[in-house]
Amino acid sequence: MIAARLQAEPFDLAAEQAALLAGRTDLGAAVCFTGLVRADEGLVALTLEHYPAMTLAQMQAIADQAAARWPSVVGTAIHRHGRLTPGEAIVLVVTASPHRDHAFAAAMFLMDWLKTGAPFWKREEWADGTTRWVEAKATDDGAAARWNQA
Amino acid sequence: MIAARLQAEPFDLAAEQAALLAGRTDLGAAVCFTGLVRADEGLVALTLEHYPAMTLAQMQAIADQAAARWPSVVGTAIHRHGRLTPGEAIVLVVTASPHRDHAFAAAMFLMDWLKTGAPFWKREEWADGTTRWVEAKATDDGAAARWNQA
Amino acid sequence: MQLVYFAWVREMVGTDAETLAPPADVTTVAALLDWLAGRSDGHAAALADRSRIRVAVDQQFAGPDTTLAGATEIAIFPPVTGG
Amino acid sequence: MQLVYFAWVREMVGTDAETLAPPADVTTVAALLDWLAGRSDGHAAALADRSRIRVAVDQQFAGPDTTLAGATEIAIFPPVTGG
Repeated sequence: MIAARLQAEPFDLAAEQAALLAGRTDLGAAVCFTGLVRADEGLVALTLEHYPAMTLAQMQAIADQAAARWPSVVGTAIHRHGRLTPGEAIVLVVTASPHRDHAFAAAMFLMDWLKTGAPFWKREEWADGTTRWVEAKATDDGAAARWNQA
Repeated sequence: MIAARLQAEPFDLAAEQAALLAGRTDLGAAVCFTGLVRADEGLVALTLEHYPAMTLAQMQAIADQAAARWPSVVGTAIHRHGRLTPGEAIVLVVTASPHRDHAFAAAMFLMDWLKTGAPFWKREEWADGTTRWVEAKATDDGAAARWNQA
Repeated sequence: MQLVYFAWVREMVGTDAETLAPPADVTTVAALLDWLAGRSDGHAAALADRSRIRVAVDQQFAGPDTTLAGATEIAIFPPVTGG
Repeated sequence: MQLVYFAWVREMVGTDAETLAPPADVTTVAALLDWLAGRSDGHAAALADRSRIRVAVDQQFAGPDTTLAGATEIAIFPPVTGG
Protein backbone atom coordinates (compact mmCIF):
# COMPACT_ATOMS: atom_id res chain seq x y z
CA MET A 1 0.00 0.00 0.00
CA ILE A 2 1.39 3.37 -1.03
CA ALA A 3 -0.76 6.32 0.04
CA ALA A 4 -0.81 9.66 -1.79
CA ARG A 5 -1.60 12.98 -0.12
CA LEU A 6 -1.98 16.54 -1.40
CA GLN A 7 -1.72 19.41 1.08
CA ALA A 8 -0.71 23.04 1.50
CA GLU A 9 0.86 22.44 4.93
CA PRO A 10 4.46 21.37 5.56
CA PHE A 11 5.15 17.72 6.30
CA ASP A 12 7.34 16.00 8.88
CA LEU A 13 9.66 13.46 7.30
CA ALA A 14 10.60 11.69 10.53
CA ALA A 15 6.95 11.34 11.58
CA GLU A 16 5.97 10.03 8.14
CA GLN A 17 8.74 7.43 8.17
CA ALA A 18 7.93 6.41 11.74
CA ALA A 19 4.25 5.97 10.81
CA LEU A 20 5.22 3.73 7.92
CA LEU A 21 7.45 1.52 10.07
CA ALA A 22 5.10 1.37 13.10
CA GLY A 23 3.91 -2.14 13.89
CA ARG A 24 5.95 -3.66 11.06
CA THR A 25 8.77 -6.06 11.88
CA ASP A 26 9.84 -7.06 8.40
CA LEU A 27 11.12 -3.77 7.00
CA GLY A 28 14.91 -3.59 6.82
CA ALA A 29 15.16 -0.54 4.59
CA ALA A 30 13.52 2.89 4.50
CA VAL A 31 14.12 5.58 1.88
CA CYS A 32 12.97 9.22 2.15
CA PHE A 33 13.14 11.65 -0.74
CA THR A 34 12.52 15.36 -0.14
CA GLY A 35 12.24 17.85 -3.00
CA LEU A 36 13.03 21.44 -2.01
CA VAL A 37 12.64 24.90 -3.53
CA ARG A 38 16.17 25.85 -4.59
CA ALA A 39 17.06 29.46 -3.73
CA ASP A 40 18.22 30.34 -7.22
CA GLU A 41 19.61 33.88 -7.22
CA GLY A 42 16.71 36.34 -7.13
CA LEU A 43 13.97 33.73 -6.69
CA VAL A 44 11.38 34.98 -4.18
CA ALA A 45 8.84 32.18 -4.23
CA LEU A 46 7.37 29.30 -6.18
CA THR A 47 3.61 28.77 -6.48
CA LEU A 48 2.36 25.29 -7.25
CA GLU A 49 -0.96 25.28 -9.09
CA HIS A 50 -2.85 22.00 -9.44
CA TYR A 51 -6.09 20.57 -10.83
CA PRO A 52 -8.25 19.86 -7.78
CA ALA A 53 -10.53 17.36 -9.52
CA MET A 54 -7.62 15.32 -10.89
CA THR A 55 -4.31 15.79 -9.10
CA LEU A 56 -4.76 13.63 -6.01
CA ALA A 57 -6.44 10.87 -8.02
CA GLN A 58 -3.54 10.91 -10.48
CA MET A 59 -1.01 10.83 -7.63
CA GLN A 60 -2.80 7.82 -6.16
CA ALA A 61 -2.82 6.10 -9.57
CA ILE A 62 0.97 6.56 -9.75
CA ALA A 63 1.29 5.24 -6.17
CA ASP A 64 -0.84 2.22 -7.09
CA GLN A 65 1.38 1.48 -10.09
CA ALA A 66 4.45 1.55 -7.83
CA ALA A 67 2.74 -0.72 -5.29
CA ALA A 68 1.80 -3.20 -8.02
CA ARG A 69 5.35 -3.18 -9.38
CA TRP A 70 7.01 -3.61 -5.93
CA PRO A 71 4.47 -5.51 -3.78
CA SER A 72 6.83 -5.65 -0.78
CA VAL A 73 7.03 -1.84 -0.62
CA VAL A 74 4.89 0.33 1.63
CA GLY A 75 5.04 4.07 1.19
CA THR A 76 3.68 7.57 1.44
CA ALA A 77 3.85 10.27 -1.24
CA ILE A 78 2.98 13.83 -0.21
CA HIS A 79 2.91 16.77 -2.62
CA ARG A 80 2.33 20.31 -1.48
CA HIS A 81 0.50 23.05 -3.38
CA GLY A 82 0.35 26.82 -2.98
CA ARG A 83 3.10 29.37 -2.46
CA LEU A 84 6.46 28.11 -1.16
CA THR A 85 9.66 30.02 -0.46
CA PRO A 86 13.28 28.94 -1.08
CA GLY A 87 14.41 26.13 1.21
CA GLU A 88 10.86 24.87 1.77
CA ALA A 89 10.04 21.27 0.96
CA ILE A 90 7.68 20.63 -1.97
CA VAL A 91 7.39 16.88 -2.12
CA LEU A 92 8.09 13.91 0.14
CA VAL A 93 8.28 10.27 -0.84
CA VAL A 94 8.91 7.69 1.89
CA THR A 95 9.20 4.00 1.05
CA ALA A 96 10.09 0.98 3.13
CA SER A 97 10.70 -2.64 2.19
CA PRO A 98 12.40 -5.78 3.51
CA HIS A 99 15.38 -5.04 1.20
CA ARG A 100 16.94 -1.80 0.06
CA ASP A 101 16.86 -2.24 -3.72
CA HIS A 102 13.05 -2.22 -3.88
CA ALA A 103 12.73 0.72 -1.47
CA PHE A 104 15.14 2.78 -3.60
CA ALA A 105 13.55 1.75 -6.90
CA ALA A 106 10.00 2.55 -5.76
CA ALA A 107 11.06 5.97 -4.42
CA MET A 108 12.75 6.85 -7.72
CA PHE A 109 9.76 5.59 -9.73
CA LEU A 110 7.37 7.69 -7.62
CA MET A 111 9.48 10.84 -8.04
CA ASP A 112 9.94 10.35 -11.78
CA TRP A 113 6.19 9.99 -12.29
CA LEU A 114 5.13 12.71 -9.83
CA LYS A 115 7.31 15.06 -11.93
CA THR A 116 5.76 14.07 -15.24
CA GLY A 117 2.40 12.42 -14.60
CA ALA A 118 0.62 14.53 -11.99
CA PRO A 119 -1.00 17.84 -12.94
CA PHE A 120 1.08 20.46 -11.11
CA TRP A 121 2.47 23.67 -12.57
CA LYS A 122 5.16 25.83 -10.97
CA ARG A 123 5.19 29.61 -11.27
CA GLU A 124 8.33 31.42 -10.14
CA GLU A 125 8.31 34.92 -8.63
CA TRP A 126 11.53 36.88 -9.04
CA ALA A 127 12.97 39.77 -7.01
CA ASP A 128 12.49 42.16 -9.97
CA GLY A 129 8.73 41.56 -9.84
CA THR A 130 8.52 39.28 -12.87
CA THR A 131 6.89 35.86 -12.82
CA ARG A 132 7.69 32.91 -15.03
CA TRP A 133 6.07 29.50 -15.52
CA VAL A 134 8.62 26.72 -15.20
CA GLU A 135 9.05 24.78 -18.45
CA ALA A 136 8.80 20.99 -18.40
CA LYS A 137 12.17 19.28 -18.87
CA ALA A 138 12.87 16.63 -21.48
CA THR A 139 15.19 14.97 -18.94
CA ASP A 140 12.23 14.45 -16.62
CA ASP A 141 10.19 12.84 -19.40
CA GLY A 142 13.17 10.63 -20.18
CA ALA A 143 13.56 9.61 -16.53
CA ALA A 144 9.91 8.57 -16.37
CA ALA A 145 9.93 6.83 -19.77
CA ARG A 146 12.79 4.50 -18.85
CA TRP A 147 10.47 2.65 -16.42
CA ASN A 148 8.37 1.51 -19.38
CA GLN A 149 11.38 -0.12 -21.04
CA ALA A 150 12.56 -2.10 -18.03
CA MET B 1 31.99 16.67 1.20
CA ILE B 2 30.52 13.45 2.55
CA ALA B 3 31.29 12.81 6.22
CA ALA B 4 31.43 9.33 7.76
CA ARG B 5 30.69 8.61 11.42
CA LEU B 6 30.83 5.46 13.55
CA GLN B 7 28.91 5.39 16.82
CA ALA B 8 27.07 3.16 19.28
CA GLU B 9 24.32 5.73 19.91
CA PRO B 10 21.12 6.09 17.85
CA PHE B 11 20.97 8.84 15.23
CA ASP B 12 18.27 11.37 14.34
CA LEU B 13 17.48 11.33 10.63
CA ALA B 14 15.62 14.65 10.57
CA ALA B 15 18.42 16.43 12.45
CA GLU B 16 21.07 14.94 10.15
CA GLN B 17 19.19 16.03 7.02
CA ALA B 18 18.55 19.51 8.47
CA ALA B 19 22.26 19.89 9.29
CA LEU B 20 23.17 18.97 5.72
CA LEU B 21 20.75 21.49 4.22
CA ALA B 22 21.50 24.32 6.69
CA GLY B 23 22.94 27.41 5.04
CA ARG B 24 22.75 25.86 1.55
CA THR B 25 20.45 27.41 -1.01
CA ASP B 26 21.25 25.25 -4.02
CA LEU B 27 20.05 21.83 -2.88
CA GLY B 28 16.80 20.78 -4.52
CA ALA B 29 16.89 17.11 -3.52
CA ALA B 30 17.63 15.21 -0.31
CA VAL B 31 17.67 11.42 0.06
CA CYS B 32 17.79 9.55 3.39
CA PHE B 33 18.38 5.82 3.63
CA THR B 34 17.86 4.02 6.94
CA GLY B 35 18.83 0.39 7.44
CA LEU B 36 16.95 -1.36 10.25
CA VAL B 37 17.22 -4.61 12.19
CA ARG B 38 14.42 -6.78 10.80
CA ALA B 39 12.49 -8.65 13.50
CA ASP B 40 12.86 -12.03 11.87
CA GLU B 41 10.90 -14.64 13.88
CA GLY B 42 12.88 -15.50 17.00
CA LEU B 43 15.63 -12.90 16.51
CA VAL B 44 16.49 -11.29 19.86
CA ALA B 45 19.35 -8.98 18.88
CA LEU B 46 22.11 -8.25 16.41
CA THR B 47 25.62 -7.32 17.52
CA LEU B 48 27.79 -5.39 15.10
CA GLU B 49 31.50 -6.02 15.60
CA HIS B 50 33.99 -3.77 13.84
CA TYR B 51 37.73 -3.15 13.48
CA PRO B 52 38.42 -0.01 15.48
CA ALA B 53 41.70 0.84 13.75
CA MET B 54 40.20 0.51 10.26
CA THR B 55 36.42 0.79 10.07
CA LEU B 56 35.91 4.55 10.27
CA ALA B 57 38.84 5.21 7.92
CA GLN B 58 37.39 2.74 5.43
CA MET B 59 33.94 4.33 5.73
CA GLN B 60 35.48 7.73 5.04
CA ALA B 61 37.37 6.32 2.04
CA ILE B 62 34.05 5.07 0.62
CA ALA B 63 32.48 8.47 1.32
CA ASP B 64 35.38 10.22 -0.42
CA GLN B 65 34.93 7.99 -3.47
CA ALA B 66 31.25 8.94 -3.63
CA ALA B 67 32.10 12.63 -3.24
CA ALA B 68 34.65 12.41 -6.06
CA ARG B 69 32.15 10.64 -8.30
CA TRP B 70 29.30 13.10 -7.60
CA PRO B 71 30.96 16.44 -6.75
CA SER B 72 27.61 18.22 -6.38
CA VAL B 73 26.54 15.87 -3.57
CA VAL B 74 26.95 16.59 0.12
CA GLY B 75 26.22 13.84 2.59
CA THR B 76 26.54 12.08 5.90
CA ALA B 77 26.99 8.34 6.44
CA ILE B 78 26.55 7.00 9.98
CA HIS B 79 27.05 3.36 10.93
CA ARG B 80 26.30 2.06 14.40
CA HIS B 81 28.16 -0.70 16.22
CA GLY B 82 27.32 -2.79 19.28
CA ARG B 83 24.15 -4.63 20.23
CA LEU B 84 20.92 -3.60 18.48
CA THR B 85 17.41 -5.00 18.87
CA PRO B 86 14.76 -5.56 16.16
CA GLY B 87 13.34 -2.32 14.78
CA GLU B 88 16.46 -0.33 15.68
CA ALA B 89 18.30 1.58 12.96
CA ILE B 90 21.78 0.33 12.03
CA VAL B 91 22.89 2.70 9.31
CA LEU B 92 21.90 6.11 7.98
CA VAL B 93 22.95 7.67 4.70
CA VAL B 94 21.76 11.19 3.92
CA THR B 95 22.66 12.88 0.64
CA ALA B 96 21.63 16.18 -0.92
CA SER B 97 22.28 17.66 -4.33
CA PRO B 98 20.89 20.28 -6.70
CA HIS B 99 19.16 17.46 -8.67
CA ARG B 100 17.61 14.21 -7.55
CA ASP B 101 19.44 11.73 -9.77
CA HIS B 102 22.83 12.41 -8.16
CA ALA B 103 21.40 12.38 -4.62
CA PHE B 104 19.80 8.96 -5.26
CA ALA B 105 22.87 7.53 -7.00
CA ALA B 106 25.29 8.63 -4.27
CA ALA B 107 23.04 7.21 -1.53
CA MET B 108 22.83 3.84 -3.31
CA PHE B 109 26.58 3.80 -3.95
CA LEU B 110 27.29 4.52 -0.27
CA MET B 111 24.97 1.74 0.90
CA ASP B 112 26.33 -0.80 -1.59
CA TRP B 113 29.89 -0.14 -0.45
CA LEU B 114 29.15 0.16 3.27
CA LYS B 115 27.70 -3.36 2.96
CA THR B 116 30.72 -4.83 1.22
CA GLY B 117 33.71 -2.56 1.81
CA ALA B 118 33.67 -1.61 5.48
CA PRO B 119 34.80 -4.07 8.16
CA PHE B 120 31.63 -4.87 10.11
CA TRP B 121 30.37 -8.30 11.11
CA LYS B 122 26.86 -9.10 12.35
CA ARG B 123 26.20 -11.73 14.98
CA GLU B 124 22.56 -12.75 15.52
CA GLU B 125 21.17 -13.87 18.88
CA TRP B 126 18.13 -16.13 18.71
CA ALA B 127 15.39 -16.80 21.25
CA ASP B 128 16.60 -20.42 21.72
CA GLY B 129 19.95 -19.08 22.98
CA THR B 130 21.95 -19.82 19.85
CA THR B 131 24.05 -17.24 18.05
CA ARG B 132 24.97 -17.15 14.39
CA TRP B 133 27.34 -14.99 12.34
CA VAL B 134 25.54 -13.53 9.33
CA GLU B 135 27.01 -14.76 6.04
CA ALA B 136 28.00 -12.23 3.38
CA LYS B 137 25.64 -12.21 0.41
CA ALA B 138 26.74 -12.57 -3.19
CA THR B 139 23.95 -10.15 -4.15
CA ASP B 140 25.61 -7.46 -2.02
CA ASP B 141 28.94 -8.03 -3.75
CA GLY B 142 27.16 -7.84 -7.10
CA ALA B 143 25.43 -4.59 -6.15
CA ALA B 144 28.76 -3.00 -5.23
CA ALA B 145 30.62 -4.40 -8.26
CA ARG B 146 28.22 -2.83 -10.77
CA TRP B 147 29.56 0.63 -9.86
CA ASN B 148 32.94 -0.34 -11.28
CA GLN B 149 31.42 -1.20 -14.65
CA ALA B 150 29.52 2.07 -15.12
CA MET C 1 -19.26 20.93 -21.77
CA GLN C 2 -17.10 22.47 -19.08
CA LEU C 3 -13.69 23.78 -20.18
CA VAL C 4 -11.04 24.34 -17.47
CA TYR C 5 -7.63 25.94 -17.97
CA PHE C 6 -4.45 25.90 -15.89
CA ALA C 7 -1.14 27.79 -15.60
CA TRP C 8 -0.23 29.99 -18.60
CA VAL C 9 -3.06 28.55 -20.68
CA ARG C 10 -5.46 29.93 -18.06
CA GLU C 11 -3.68 33.30 -18.06
CA MET C 12 -3.66 33.62 -21.86
CA VAL C 13 -7.26 32.49 -22.32
CA GLY C 14 -8.20 34.94 -19.55
CA THR C 15 -10.45 32.65 -17.47
CA ASP C 16 -10.08 29.48 -15.43
CA ALA C 17 -13.30 27.90 -16.70
CA GLU C 18 -16.08 28.35 -19.23
CA THR C 19 -19.12 26.35 -20.29
CA LEU C 20 -19.35 25.91 -24.04
CA ALA C 21 -21.36 23.89 -26.53
CA PRO C 22 -19.12 23.03 -29.49
CA PRO C 23 -20.81 22.16 -32.82
CA ALA C 24 -21.70 18.52 -33.46
CA ASP C 25 -18.75 17.97 -35.83
CA VAL C 26 -16.27 18.65 -33.00
CA THR C 27 -15.86 15.05 -31.86
CA THR C 28 -12.15 14.81 -30.88
CA VAL C 29 -9.66 16.68 -28.72
CA ALA C 30 -7.81 17.96 -31.81
CA ALA C 31 -11.04 19.28 -33.34
CA LEU C 32 -11.96 20.95 -30.06
CA LEU C 33 -8.59 22.76 -29.88
CA ASP C 34 -9.05 23.98 -33.50
CA TRP C 35 -12.54 25.24 -32.71
CA LEU C 36 -11.48 26.88 -29.40
CA ALA C 37 -8.57 28.69 -31.09
CA GLY C 38 -11.14 30.62 -33.14
CA ARG C 39 -13.03 31.95 -30.13
CA SER C 40 -10.71 34.87 -29.17
CA ASP C 41 -7.20 36.20 -29.62
CA GLY C 42 -6.41 34.85 -26.13
CA HIS C 43 -7.58 31.35 -27.04
CA ALA C 44 -5.66 31.52 -30.30
CA ALA C 45 -2.44 32.64 -28.58
CA ALA C 46 -2.74 30.03 -25.81
CA LEU C 47 -3.29 27.21 -28.31
CA ALA C 48 -0.86 28.39 -31.01
CA ASP C 49 1.80 25.76 -30.30
CA ARG C 50 0.01 22.44 -29.86
CA SER C 51 3.29 20.74 -28.84
CA ARG C 52 3.09 22.75 -25.61
CA ILE C 53 -0.56 21.84 -24.89
CA ARG C 54 -1.79 18.89 -22.85
CA VAL C 55 -5.43 17.85 -22.41
CA ALA C 56 -7.39 15.77 -19.93
CA VAL C 57 -10.89 14.49 -20.72
CA ASP C 58 -12.89 13.85 -17.56
CA GLN C 59 -9.66 13.87 -15.51
CA GLN C 60 -7.84 11.38 -17.75
CA PHE C 61 -4.88 12.43 -19.90
CA ALA C 62 -6.00 12.46 -23.55
CA GLY C 63 -4.38 12.59 -26.99
CA PRO C 64 -5.46 14.51 -30.13
CA ASP C 65 -7.65 11.61 -31.28
CA THR C 66 -9.42 11.06 -27.97
CA THR C 67 -13.19 11.19 -28.45
CA LEU C 68 -15.33 13.77 -26.72
CA ALA C 69 -18.40 11.50 -26.71
CA GLY C 70 -19.99 11.67 -23.27
CA ALA C 71 -17.29 13.96 -21.89
CA THR C 72 -18.33 16.58 -19.35
CA GLU C 73 -15.05 18.29 -18.35
CA ILE C 74 -12.14 19.06 -20.65
CA ALA C 75 -8.96 20.46 -19.04
CA ILE C 76 -6.33 22.25 -21.13
CA PHE C 77 -2.91 23.05 -19.69
CA PRO C 78 0.87 23.13 -20.32
CA PRO C 79 3.13 20.10 -19.74
CA VAL C 80 3.18 19.43 -16.01
CA THR C 81 6.06 20.55 -13.77
CA GLY C 82 5.46 19.01 -10.36
CA GLY C 83 7.81 17.27 -8.00
CA MET D 1 54.02 -8.58 13.92
CA GLN D 2 50.59 -8.04 15.47
CA LEU D 3 47.83 -10.42 14.38
CA VAL D 4 44.20 -9.37 15.02
CA TYR D 5 41.12 -11.52 14.45
CA PHE D 6 37.44 -10.67 14.10
CA ALA D 7 34.03 -12.38 14.19
CA TRP D 8 34.09 -16.21 13.89
CA VAL D 9 37.78 -16.18 12.99
CA ARG D 10 38.43 -14.61 16.41
CA GLU D 11 36.16 -17.17 18.12
CA MET D 12 37.77 -20.16 16.38
CA VAL D 13 41.35 -18.98 16.91
CA GLY D 14 40.41 -18.30 20.53
CA THR D 15 41.95 -14.85 20.92
CA ASP D 16 41.39 -11.40 19.44
CA ALA D 17 45.09 -10.59 19.03
CA GLU D 18 48.56 -12.14 19.30
CA THR D 19 52.07 -10.95 18.60
CA LEU D 20 54.05 -13.39 16.45
CA ALA D 21 57.33 -13.49 14.56
CA PRO D 22 56.87 -15.61 11.41
CA PRO D 23 60.00 -17.11 9.81
CA ALA D 24 61.82 -15.07 7.17
CA ASP D 25 60.40 -17.08 4.27
CA VAL D 26 56.84 -15.99 5.14
CA THR D 27 56.73 -12.93 2.87
CA THR D 28 53.14 -12.88 1.59
CA VAL D 29 49.59 -13.04 2.99
CA ALA D 30 49.11 -16.54 1.53
CA ALA D 31 52.32 -17.80 3.14
CA LEU D 32 51.31 -16.25 6.46
CA LEU D 33 47.92 -18.02 6.41
CA ASP D 34 49.66 -21.35 5.66
CA TRP D 35 52.08 -20.83 8.53
CA LEU D 36 49.35 -19.68 10.95
CA ALA D 37 47.21 -22.73 10.15
CA GLY D 38 49.94 -24.90 11.66
CA ARG D 39 49.96 -23.13 15.03
CA SER D 40 46.90 -24.78 16.64
CA ASP D 41 43.76 -26.73 15.85
CA GLY D 42 41.82 -23.48 16.32
CA HIS D 43 43.97 -21.65 13.77
CA ALA D 44 43.68 -24.59 11.38
CA ALA D 45 39.89 -24.74 11.68
CA ALA D 46 39.48 -20.96 11.30
CA LEU D 47 41.65 -20.87 8.17
CA ALA D 48 40.49 -24.15 6.60
CA ASP D 49 38.39 -22.53 3.85
CA ARG D 50 40.45 -19.70 2.41
CA SER D 51 37.50 -18.56 0.24
CA ARG D 52 35.83 -17.43 3.48
CA ILE D 53 38.87 -15.52 4.77
CA ARG D 54 39.67 -11.85 4.19
CA VAL D 55 42.86 -10.07 5.23
CA ALA D 56 43.91 -6.47 5.83
CA VAL D 57 47.58 -5.47 6.03
CA ASP D 58 48.07 -2.32 8.07
CA GLN D 59 44.34 -1.53 7.72
CA GLN D 60 44.26 -1.96 3.92
CA PHE D 61 42.42 -4.87 2.29
CA ALA D 62 44.97 -7.30 0.92
CA GLY D 63 45.07 -10.26 -1.45
CA PRO D 64 47.02 -13.58 -1.17
CA ASP D 65 50.03 -12.08 -2.95
CA THR D 66 50.22 -8.91 -0.85
CA THR D 67 53.69 -8.55 0.64
CA LEU D 68 54.25 -8.45 4.37
CA ALA D 69 57.42 -6.35 4.06
CA GLY D 70 57.25 -3.58 6.65
CA ALA D 71 53.79 -4.62 7.85
CA THR D 72 53.01 -4.18 11.55
CA GLU D 73 49.35 -5.26 11.88
CA ILE D 74 47.67 -8.09 9.97
CA ALA D 75 43.90 -8.50 10.44
CA ILE D 76 42.15 -11.76 9.53
CA PHE D 77 38.37 -11.95 9.36
CA PRO D 78 35.33 -13.30 7.45
CA PRO D 79 33.73 -11.44 4.51
CA VAL D 80 32.17 -8.26 5.91
CA THR D 81 28.44 -7.97 6.62
CA GLY D 82 27.76 -4.33 7.50
CA GLY D 83 25.02 -1.99 6.35
